[in-house]
Amino acid sequence: MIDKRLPSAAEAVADIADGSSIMIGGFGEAGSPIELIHALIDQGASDLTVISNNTGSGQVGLAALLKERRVTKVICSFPKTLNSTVFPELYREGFTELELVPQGTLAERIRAGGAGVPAFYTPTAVGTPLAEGKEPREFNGREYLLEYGLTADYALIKGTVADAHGNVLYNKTARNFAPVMATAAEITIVQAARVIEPGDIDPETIVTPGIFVDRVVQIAEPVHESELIAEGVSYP
Amino acid sequence: MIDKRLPSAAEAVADIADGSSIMIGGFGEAGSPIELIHALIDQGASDLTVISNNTGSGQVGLAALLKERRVTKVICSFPKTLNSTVFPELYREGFTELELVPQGTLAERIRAGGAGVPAFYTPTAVGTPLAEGKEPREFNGREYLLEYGLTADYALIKGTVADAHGNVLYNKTARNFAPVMATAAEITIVQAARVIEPGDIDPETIVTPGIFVDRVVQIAEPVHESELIAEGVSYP
Amino acid sequence: MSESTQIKGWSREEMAQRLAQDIPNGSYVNLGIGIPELVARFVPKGRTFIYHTENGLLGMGPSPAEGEGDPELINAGKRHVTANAGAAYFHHADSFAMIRGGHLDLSVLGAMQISQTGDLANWSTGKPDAIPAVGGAMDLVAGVKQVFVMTQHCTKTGDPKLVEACTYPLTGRGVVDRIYSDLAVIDVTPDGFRVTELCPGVDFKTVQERTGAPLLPANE
Amino acid sequence: MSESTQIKGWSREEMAQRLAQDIPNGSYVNLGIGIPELVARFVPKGRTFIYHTENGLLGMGPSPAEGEGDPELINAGKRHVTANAGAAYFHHADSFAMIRGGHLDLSVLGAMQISQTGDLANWSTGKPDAIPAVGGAMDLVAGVKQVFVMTQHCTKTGDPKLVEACTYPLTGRGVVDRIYSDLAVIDVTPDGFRVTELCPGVDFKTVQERTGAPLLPANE
Repeated sequence: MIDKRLPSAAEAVADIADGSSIMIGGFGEAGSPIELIHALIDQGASDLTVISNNTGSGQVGLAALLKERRVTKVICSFPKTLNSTVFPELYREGFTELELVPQGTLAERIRAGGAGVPAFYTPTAVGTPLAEGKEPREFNGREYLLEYGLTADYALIKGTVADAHGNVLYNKTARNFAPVMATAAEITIVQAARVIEPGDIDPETIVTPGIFVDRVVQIAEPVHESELIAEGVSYP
Repeated sequence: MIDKRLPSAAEAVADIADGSSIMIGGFGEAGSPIELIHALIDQGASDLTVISNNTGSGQVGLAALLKERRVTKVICSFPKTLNSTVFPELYREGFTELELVPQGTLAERIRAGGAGVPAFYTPTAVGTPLAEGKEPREFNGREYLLEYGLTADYALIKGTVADAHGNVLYNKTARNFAPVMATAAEITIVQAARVIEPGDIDPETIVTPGIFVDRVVQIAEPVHESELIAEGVSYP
Repeated sequence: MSESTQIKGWSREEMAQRLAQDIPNGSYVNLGIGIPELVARFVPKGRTFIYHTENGLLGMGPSPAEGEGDPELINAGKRHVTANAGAAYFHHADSFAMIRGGHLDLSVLGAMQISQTGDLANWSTGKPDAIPAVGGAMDLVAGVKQVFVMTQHCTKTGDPKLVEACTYPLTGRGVVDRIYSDLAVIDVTPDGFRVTELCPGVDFKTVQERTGAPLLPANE
Repeated sequence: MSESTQIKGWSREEMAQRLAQDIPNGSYVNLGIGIPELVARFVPKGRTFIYHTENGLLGMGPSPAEGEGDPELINAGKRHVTANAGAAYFHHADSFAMIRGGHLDLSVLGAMQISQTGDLANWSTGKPDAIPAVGGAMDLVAGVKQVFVMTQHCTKTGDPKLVEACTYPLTGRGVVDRIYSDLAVIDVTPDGFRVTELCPGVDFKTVQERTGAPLLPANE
């Protein structure tokens, strides 16, 4: 019997230690595992490195985790949000460090980390300020930069359907970073609206095979960032 | 209107020129696009470089293309088959050159070729004869080898269902190399048992998005290598 | 350069419409956030473009009716969109493999500056207090087959955006193929900027006065 | 080493059964073609192993009934298999990302030679007329967390397979963790081969005589 289900988000994130690196799925609010992030806020771990495309909106989810001064570094492609000043303030104050990575390089570095590829070359960012400090190399007359695979201690991701083996399906563009993050973390934690028995998902359609997933929690009615923000919620 | 359908395998392969490089999907007979290969045999192009995991069985499909002395180089991980002497004879004779690549490195090189990654590092084959001539480099105290992305002029692949935009689904382990080959070829040609209208495939389940596919041919009842071999068929 | 005559150039919609005419049928297109999104409204009759949004959708359709959006079906600008028949969802590594691997035919982007050698600056003012945020812009210009820029010819303060050399931090070096401004359609050629087409009622001299680098006239 | 006494060691089935006892519940396992496939028949009570086959299936089940196979549902040995509840199909790049990325717990492989430093040779005799064919063996030994070798202790001609240094071309350097032969279970340690368990009725001296490198006794 293999059963990766846990009864609550709190139990799923209980062992995350201070200083951990955490990949958090989502592009804007699509795919953001808000309930897992809120459980992490409640749990208390600090000095975290967060790898995520954005830095959250309003004062909920990822933005709330930042606001609680729990994140000392973000690795991110787009840390600006119209309706949030949380990250800019922490960044200007010098509390939270930023490693800015082009979006496609971020995705590819995470994929490489999960695929046992320590480094690869990419044409992205050649000739720009983001090439600074990076090792250039020419292939077939074109310049490329060396980029390194990225791994993390944990990944927090959101699916729609998961089974007890950890197979996961996603909803539309909420898929975004989750499938690659699941491969690149030591412990991958999935929240899914429906958690079902192995065999109930067509094996041809599985996006994240269970080998990449360690813990599954059912969050039957996940909230959306935009709804919480519209309601003026500030977590906790 | 976008419609990538062509009426026959013959028309789909008509422009393949002498000297072309061709990726051919399949692992053993699973996913082998036999009807497209047979159309290529009929078409006559020679001096081909074939990138495929195997070298075919019996005297049909890929083995038949080789037997017709049309392939001067194979890039391959496992060019041995119990029931075929076609490749061994051409190889010993010196007619067909072999570039032997570990299976995972072959898949990753093809993916890199399709993903605009000119080169990457891998731990596979370190310390073995297949590391000869490859550039080593250490990351975090472990040795890796530099491997180059692989592209081709054409890819011939087999799906079960495709639509007029070139979206493709596969059957079980017939998926194997096809999705990465589709990304790495200038022209990707798909044979599928059912060709349907765009919108008739759930967008969550598409394995190969149409952007990677140039031509689609319906082969309603594709044959299997093992059936042809059992019947003693020798193509043409 | 700071001549104060009011020039009536193309509107944003007219720029989008003009640009759309140059996209062949069946093209795979990524439209940047903002003005470039307007292009989708002006697909010429008889043509179909397939829109890619880098957050993981090919076959993006128009915005849904107010209140009918799915918060998890959005574009790169994080606005609600729809999926057309034949659409496909995929993850970010696959999405940027499409971009970096040269599978998209066209990227339409906005610009802060474009140099006469095709350098593009469109992600940062480089000011010390700016929060740097790059998103997918550097990947798009490095990977997509053709890069069109759609932009007002000058900044709000009247400074030229087409310049000899960018002063803002670059998004990519030598990446822009063509510029659609409110005043003209301008190609980036090995010899520099070449005016391909003038907005009706706008003359070459006027465009040159508002451009920070020499312009070549259209090929005769 | 060429002592002609008949030694009755473990049968292949017994080797498989012995090996299976050392696999923890819930392990993700890749079984090499040939003898290693036998392991799947001996899963200890109360445990579930999930089998990966590198051609693109996780959750591989047993062979189907004769004549009921799907020619497109095969394992790495190209034999018909089935898919268990909870299985998933994926393409080769994803499959070898699992392998190379260290996601599989165990790979069980056959061997031609194993050196006392854990080098493995199992893909080529290196003879000039041999058709070289490597498949996924080099990827498996480079990527999977633990590598167990399951093999007859000696070749058919009585030569030792466990040696000081391999003479055949390597599959990987320092990759083997443990060897299950017909005579013993042997760990590859920083000090060399260490006998962990002897087949009942087989003594240490007998195993040493059939081994081409010094053996250490089990830790007392």
